Parts: sequence; structure tokens; C-alpha cells
Amino acid sequence: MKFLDKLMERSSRKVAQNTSRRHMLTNLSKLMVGAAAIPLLPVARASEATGGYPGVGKQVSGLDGDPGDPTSCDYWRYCAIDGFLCSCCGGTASSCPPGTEMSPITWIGTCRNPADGKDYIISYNDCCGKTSCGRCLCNRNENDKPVYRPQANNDINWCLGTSSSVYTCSTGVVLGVAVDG
Amino acid sequence: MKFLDKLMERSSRKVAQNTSRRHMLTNLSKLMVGAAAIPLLPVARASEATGGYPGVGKQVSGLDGDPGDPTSCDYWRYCAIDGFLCSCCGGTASSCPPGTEMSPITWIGTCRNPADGKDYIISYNDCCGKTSCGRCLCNRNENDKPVYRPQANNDINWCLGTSSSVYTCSTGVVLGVAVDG
Amino acid sequence: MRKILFNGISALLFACCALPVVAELKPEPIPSVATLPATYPDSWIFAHDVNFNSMIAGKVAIIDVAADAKEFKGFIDASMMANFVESKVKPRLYVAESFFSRGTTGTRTDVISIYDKATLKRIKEVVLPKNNRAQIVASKHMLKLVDNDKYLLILAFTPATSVIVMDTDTGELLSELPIAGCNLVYPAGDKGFASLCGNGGMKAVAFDESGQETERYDIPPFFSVEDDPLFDKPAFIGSTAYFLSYKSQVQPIDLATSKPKILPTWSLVSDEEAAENWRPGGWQFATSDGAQKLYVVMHKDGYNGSHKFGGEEVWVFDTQSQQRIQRIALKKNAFSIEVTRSATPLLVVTNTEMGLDIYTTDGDYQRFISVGDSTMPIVLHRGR
Amino acid sequence: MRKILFNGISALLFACCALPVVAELKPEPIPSVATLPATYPDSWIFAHDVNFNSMIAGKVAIIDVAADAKEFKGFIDASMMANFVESKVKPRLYVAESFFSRGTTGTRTDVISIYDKATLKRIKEVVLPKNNRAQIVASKHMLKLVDNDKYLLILAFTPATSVIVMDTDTGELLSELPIAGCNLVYPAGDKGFASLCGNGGMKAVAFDESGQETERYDIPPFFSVEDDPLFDKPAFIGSTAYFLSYKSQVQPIDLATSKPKILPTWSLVSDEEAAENWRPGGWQFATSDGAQKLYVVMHKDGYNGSHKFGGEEVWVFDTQSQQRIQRIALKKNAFSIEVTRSATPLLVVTNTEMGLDIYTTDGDYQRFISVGDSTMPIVLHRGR
Repeated sequence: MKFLDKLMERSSRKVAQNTSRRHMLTNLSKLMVGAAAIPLLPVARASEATGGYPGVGKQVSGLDGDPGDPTSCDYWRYCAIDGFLCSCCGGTASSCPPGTEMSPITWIGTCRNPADGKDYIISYNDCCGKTSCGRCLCNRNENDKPVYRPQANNDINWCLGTSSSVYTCSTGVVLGVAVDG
Repeated sequence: MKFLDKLMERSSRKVAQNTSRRHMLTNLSKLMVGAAAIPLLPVARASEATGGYPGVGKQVSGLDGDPGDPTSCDYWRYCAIDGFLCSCCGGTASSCPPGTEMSPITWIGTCRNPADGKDYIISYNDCCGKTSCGRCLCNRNENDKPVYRPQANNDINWCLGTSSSVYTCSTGVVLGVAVDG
Repeated sequence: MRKILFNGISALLFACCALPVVAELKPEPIPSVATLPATYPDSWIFAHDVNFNSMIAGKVAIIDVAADAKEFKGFIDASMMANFVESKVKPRLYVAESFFSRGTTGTRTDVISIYDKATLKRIKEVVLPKNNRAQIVASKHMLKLVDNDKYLLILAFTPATSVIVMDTDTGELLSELPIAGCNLVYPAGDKGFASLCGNGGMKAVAFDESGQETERYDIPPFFSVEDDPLFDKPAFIGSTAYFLSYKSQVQPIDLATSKPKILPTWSLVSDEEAAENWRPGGWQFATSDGAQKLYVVMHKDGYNGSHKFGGEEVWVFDTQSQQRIQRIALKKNAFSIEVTRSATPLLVVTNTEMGLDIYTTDGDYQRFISVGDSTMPIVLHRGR
Repeated sequence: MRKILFNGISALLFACCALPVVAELKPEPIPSVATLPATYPDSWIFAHDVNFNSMIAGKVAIIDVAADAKEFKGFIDASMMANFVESKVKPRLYVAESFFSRGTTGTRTDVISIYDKATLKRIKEVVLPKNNRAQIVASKHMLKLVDNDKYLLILAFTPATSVIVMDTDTGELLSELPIAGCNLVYPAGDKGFASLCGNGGMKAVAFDESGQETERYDIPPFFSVEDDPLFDKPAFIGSTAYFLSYKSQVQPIDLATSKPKILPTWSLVSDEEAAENWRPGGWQFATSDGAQKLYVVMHKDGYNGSHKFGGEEVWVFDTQSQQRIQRIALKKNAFSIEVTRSATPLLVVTNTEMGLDIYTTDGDYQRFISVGDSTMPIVLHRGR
């Protein structure tokens, strides 16, 4: 928590310093275009009680026995995901956004579904061919192995065998229940 | 100031909510890669007492009669600039960063030098051929006119007549004293 | 009763197996790619992320601003100060953009990229052989569809200015019409457009089916570029363009026919408000709705250079009575705005932090929508 | 006395003309482009911005981490999960990157881009005709110079793995050496490299002047990928690679010759620290200095999946005594670290907010440096 405290302390101090009209205008001159750099503190972005992302509507998968919010980094299927969540990008947890191409080659994780307590094999297919979606960047690494074990690694761009290798977002597709829990 | 207050109120509330270890870790999962979205509030970025940018070292031009900090959006030559300040990017107020090309075609502003009270003609030459510098984004619009008066407009990409039209950063070059103040 | 029963069953299940009995999830199909309807609902908008930090990687996001879930429908790329326009007639989206063979260097290729609305696939491109498309911070007035979307008008700037006419049925580039001394593309008549000029006048050009010039009008100066220039980003109500000046004057121009008609001016502000320097400003700071109302982002204490910083209020005017009928104090300052064409229109605000705040047109706050980390959605297009 | 006189003059000047008499600024030359020395000072580092939000527009920034002004020296582009290496022998920088003819779609071209250090101009490119370079989140171990920088080793991944050998004198691609079942490039001997393998073993390949394979070694498994894998990002001290495991074991491997020698392991943590689950982690979380010290980013309460989140402390170990000699509590959590080769080395930390915090190697905080808005400088290269 220490780094959160420090961060807030700094921000508050800065705001306190910033009271004059002149500064307000000076700041605006930098803000207007500079706000590109995203106005939200990561602490703010990440601190929603639900684990969701500000400015992203919550979802349900709609499947019986598939609990949680597919736009939240907490969602059970994402236990080893690394990237932008396609659920936030016009796709779903298991489908790609319009106009992208789903990678046929991929890597595999094993995540426990809290609804039935079973371990499921999850295929983290990347969606490819448009620039980064830019929403809901999420990194979780349960059982993630280094790149010399590629089939269990999430640092590799799995846009392989697609017409473009440019990475857009990531899905977590249910392949089935793991035989060996 | 209202929007600053609101922003801080929101951030503080969010931080207060965020006390559990579990949340800390959840947050980190989003932070590690997600921090791309820049951790600094714009209020923090813009509220330095000096008008400078956090994480950018202050400079002096070194010229007699050329006061102020060329890495600050406040610097007198920048009265109508729009873009990343080349001074922050490996160039200076009047030179481009290594490996870029200075546009030969440009637009012109008139800024008052506080050292001698004279109005100078400033040529806002763009530097071109690498991706956006990304440091010290600054927008000021004194005497800026709409794009149907291109020679007085800062929304145009002036990387014209260069081998690449990709915009990197902006300079403010002294051309001389304005005859008609 | 039902609730008690359910709780009882739940308790039983937990007692026996720790987890309720649910169906095992079935394997899901691979590959799977979402699609969209060929005609978009009227609460959807296009938010153009100009991505200043990485201009070769801009995008146009499609967003349902009325939705509390699944609000982000998809996006298409838009490279290097691109411009965008939606066809209302064909299921097509058009992007004018530029590429370099080595990302930021090498051979330049300017193109019109054509997307299918349902699949968001890039189905065709038309190369602009002179690589002269205008690279200016995006607005709605550099790429326009006219004559029932039969012709696409593409602004060229080198800095010599001209307008390229493309046939959208064939993808053929029909002509390039010079507009020396003037800039931007405001549709005028069926086959024509007007441009504002550096002398405070206006030029208008009409063309025939082969793109060849048939009429040309030079409207002499009617405003002072030095003293109180008209912003180059008007709001349209029908075929009337409402141009606003830095100092709050309204200059309507009738563009129903190929020859522009300069209509009488009026003011956004009272004498008191003028004294307080209430002024319009921002990026796309003015828009309209279906009820002939004009929406303008306003800031107090305006000064020489304040005209692109946005504002703390949106003022709504009845363009018939030329009276202000509403004043909306915003949660966060606005940089750009748009109003949807929905039955219940929504006011979409790109705030100065670059997120989208959605309000009713009465100013009731609805929701916040993020277009994405590090995005700059400064141009908002409602469905045409 | 002097001061009084000066003040008197100032007062006089202000009294008479309101502003001091200064020389009028002279017109400045156009065009003007800065250059750098062909050999960089040893306090300069390369910060690779992988730019996840726009991966086709990454960059490598050159930063003087000892400077309080003009710390940002320039940058070069690095497109689509690029990799970077500096030559210590030639005044050259190398980037392995990928381009698409239409930005994110169209024809792919993989290249080695070669830059001049003094001008940062892209002076040459070598096309990789199979377009098979590895696109993996950047690290130091996918693009390596060996044999006095005569050969550039380029990792390929399709997902079949191989290493392409390029002659840096001629730009010729000499060969492609398969490393099936293994990955990454750790220089071994003069003309050779080792790779870690999915079975917990290591492979090593040596080649001759024409790039042809001369030796190949398969080291049988010496660690458990399932129970406690070695991270794939070792720190080098001389020709010894210090690999660390998820659970804090140190596995040194001697790569002085083409045949790797697996050295005895030791532990970063005491029994108490192990019980508290102090573990290494982050991205580039381990480095070394010129005094054979090993720097490791550590976090408490580690668990399955915590290994890429960075940490709150940097621990410094004497690799001779295998003892911890320093424990640096950071201002902000570290994601990646590097130590400069300067006479007074500096510890550079990419914090989890993606800014650079600079410390002395004793842990005294020096300064904060921003690489740019919306950047992700997760790989830091000191001067070689």
C-alpha cells in the first residue's frame, strides 16, 4: 500500500499548489492535447470495488455456470491472460471483435471455474489485424511459464498463422474440463 | 477549478475503497502492463510551480536576452505552438532531434520576448520522420487562425516537403523582430 | 417461500459438495469473430482517436452511447492524421489515411480505405496517386460524401489546396478541383462544395457527373480574419452551416444550392456575457440536433488564444428565435461534443481528460465511457 | 560593493525604460538538426518503449540518467514487438522489427534496421525474407551481437524456433540454425549461443565464419519447468549468466565457451524470507554491475502468478560470497531495472507507473525521468 499512499500524497500536494487562474490556463494549454496521456490514475482505474475498468460497462457471459464479469480482469477464465480483453473491444470472452482474425495457433491455461470448482482448459486465442484495442489491459500469470515453454507463455504474440501478425486483443475460450485437475 | 476538485475527490474516494491485499494484487495485475496509460494525473503533470513537465529537466537557451525554460509550455517563443517540444526530445527550441528532418515549409507566429519587450517573428518548423516524441505536449494559440489561413494555423501537419510527413516534434525558431509590433 | 426453499437447497448443496451443481461448460467454437448489423442503431457514434502519441496508429471506435454494457462495438484503423466519414446510403465506412513502407519512413501511400459496416473488414482501397491528402488534425470537414453518397470529396493540401472527387460506385478518382487561397469542404448543393478563404471570403465549386467543374463562385470577404475569425468547424442544420466566430458571433450560410447565401449574423452572448468574455471554443465544440437547436461549448474569461481549450458549459440555442434555451453546466470541461440522432437524443462530450461523458440534452448526466487507454477521441461523428 | 553598484544600475534601467537593455536576438539558422557523439557517455541508457497501446509505433529512447537537464538525447523507431541491440565496436544501433504495407494489414516485411549512432539516421536495412522474426514482448535475449560484434543473432519463432546469423560487415544473412524445443539467445563462446529448453535443459550451437553449424550440445534437464522454472531473463556477469528461478534459486551457467557449464545453485533468500515468500519478479528484474554484484527486484508474499508484477525492493548480492550485501527499499515499485557502467554506477528503475526512477547503487534517490506520455519503457539497455 505504501506506493499508493505516496502517489496520492504527491498528487494532492500538487493540486494544492495549483490555485491561480494563470496556472489553470497554463495547465489547460498542456492539457487540451496532452490529456492523451490518460487522465485516470492507475489506482483509480484499478480500484473499482468490482475489479472492473472505469468507463467500461459490466457484462455477464450469459452462460449457465459461467460466473463473473468478462470485462473484469478478475474473471475466472483470465487466470493467465496478458493483453486487452476482447470483451471490452467489440468481441466477447470467446470471440474476436468485428474485422479482426482469430489466431488458429495459441497457448493454453488451466483456470478453476468457481461455479463448479472444476479446472477448465482455456485457450487464449489472440485476435489480430487491427491496432491494439486499448481497453481493459489485463495481465495475470497463474501457471504462466517462460517463453522456452511457449504453449504455456503469455508474452508471445500468438498472431501466428493469421494474415496480419498485429495484435488487437485476447480471448479466453473454454476448450473443456481438464482431466488432471 | 471545479473540475480539479471533482477529479481529486473521485481519486481519493477510490483509493480509500482500495485497502485489501486482494485488491492490491488484482490491481497490480492490471497495472503492470496497464500502466501504459500513464500514471500521472494531468493535474499533476501540469501543476508544477514552474510550468514545466514532471520528469523533464529544466533548461536555459543559453542566449543572452532569451529568458525562460525551453522545456516549459510557458516559454515565450511558444505563444502559438501545438505539439511536442523538440527541446524535450533531443533537439532545442530551434533545432530538431537527431535523425529527424526539419520541415522547410512552415507557419509563423509573433511572440513578445519579455527580456526586451519586442515582438519577434517565430517560425514553428516541425521536425519529421520519426514517430511522435511523446514528451512535453504543449498547445498555445495566441493569434492562431483557422486552417483557411494556413500560414497562421497550428493544426496543420507542417511536415511538407520532407522525405517523410510523419510528425515528431515542434520548434520555435527566431526569424527576427516583427516590424509591425 | 420460494426464496426459503432456494436457500435450503443451496445450504444442502454446500453441505454435501461445497459447490452448487451446475452444468459443465461446453467447448466453445474456434475461430469466432463478432459482426455488426449493416445498419447501425441511431445511438451509435464514431469516436475518432487521433492518437497524437502514435499518429500512425489512430483508430475510429464505434460506440453505443446509450448502452450500459457492450458499449464498445468495434473499431477500424485510421493512420496518420486520418479523416473518416460514414455512408448513410451504402453499408460502407471511408477512411482517408497515409501509410509509409517503413512505418514512419520510406514510400508514402495515401489511400481511401473502404470498410464494410457489418464485418468491419477493409474490403477495398483507392490509392491517391499524388499522395497529397491533407494531414491536418482531424475534423469533419476534410472528407465528405455528397449527392446521396455518390461522390466522396477529399481535401488535398500541399500546402496548395484542392478537392479530389471520387466516384463511390466505381472507386474512380474523377477530378481534382483547385481552391487556391481557401480550405476545407462544406457540401453545397447536390454536386458541389464551399470552402472558407484566407481573405475572409468563401469559394464554391460545383461539378458534373464526370467530376468536371461546372460553376465557381467567389464570395467576397464577409468577415475579418484578423479581428474576429470564423472557426472552420461549423455545425450543420439541414443544409445551413452555422459558423461561429472567436468572439461569439453566429454566421449562418445557406448551402442548399451550389451558390452559398450568406445569412444575417446574430450573437451567442448578451452584452453582460460579452463583457465576461464568454466565448465558444474547443475542438469540435458545436453541433446540432433534429430540432434545429445549436449546441455550443462555452468558456468564461476568454482571451486571445483561449479558443481551443474547451469550456465548462454547453449552451443550447434555438436557431429560429436565436435565443439561448438551455445552459448545461458540465461535470468536466468539454473539448468536443456531438448529439445523437436518436429518438431520445444524447449529448456526447469528449471531456478535457479525453473520456466520454454522456448527458441527456437536458443536461442530466448518464454515464462515462472510456474509448481506451491513451486515446484522444476529439472528433465525434453521430450516425448520418 | 559590486552588488550595490549592480542594483543601482538595474534600478536606473528600469526607471528609464522599464526593461533592461539586452541584445536583440539574431535570426537562427533553418534547417538545424542536432547530432550525437559517435561514442556515447557511459551514463546513457537505451529505454525501449514497447508501446502496447500502439505496437506498430514503439521506440528506443536514448537517455542520460545522470543528467538534470537535456536528459533525453533522441530516439529511434521500433515497430511491432521490436528488439534492439547496440554495437560496442561499430557506431551502429540495430533494431529487429516488422512492418505492414497498410500499417496493421497488408504485406509484412521483417527487417533489421541499422542506425548511425551520431546522426540516428536509418542508414541501412536488411530484409529477413522469411518474415519469421520472433514477436515476443521485448527482452535483451532475442537479438544479440557476438564475436566482437561481427555477427548479429536474430531469434525466429513461427512457433518453430531458430536463430538467424547475420554478418554485420556485409549485412548478409549467413544461416538459420534450428533450436527445436528451445528458445532465446544467450551468447556462448565466440561464435555460438545457448537457449533454454521446454524440458528444463539447454541447447547450445556453435558456428563458423560462414555461419554454418560446427558444434551442438544438448544439456539434459537440470531444473523443473513445472515446479520451479528458471526465468528466461538472466543477468550476465562477464560470460556467466545468472538465471533466477520463480522461487528464488540462482542458477549460474558459464557461457565462456560454446559448451555451457551448469554451475552450482544457491538461494537469494534465507529460510525466513522463503517462508514469507520473498521472490524475484517483474520484467527485466535482474541486472549486474562491474563489481560482480547481482541486483534483483524482490516482492514479498509471492504466489503462483506473482512473478511478473515487479517488487518493492531491490536486493543486491555479492556473487562471490553469494551473500546479500544491500537491500534497497524503493520509492515506487520496480518493474524493470538496469545499472549503468559509469564510474559511479546508477540504478535505473522502470517503476510500475512506467516512469524512470534513478538511484545510486546505495539506494539514494536521485531523480525522476519521464520517457514520454503513454510510453512503456520496460526494457533498459545500459551502454555495452
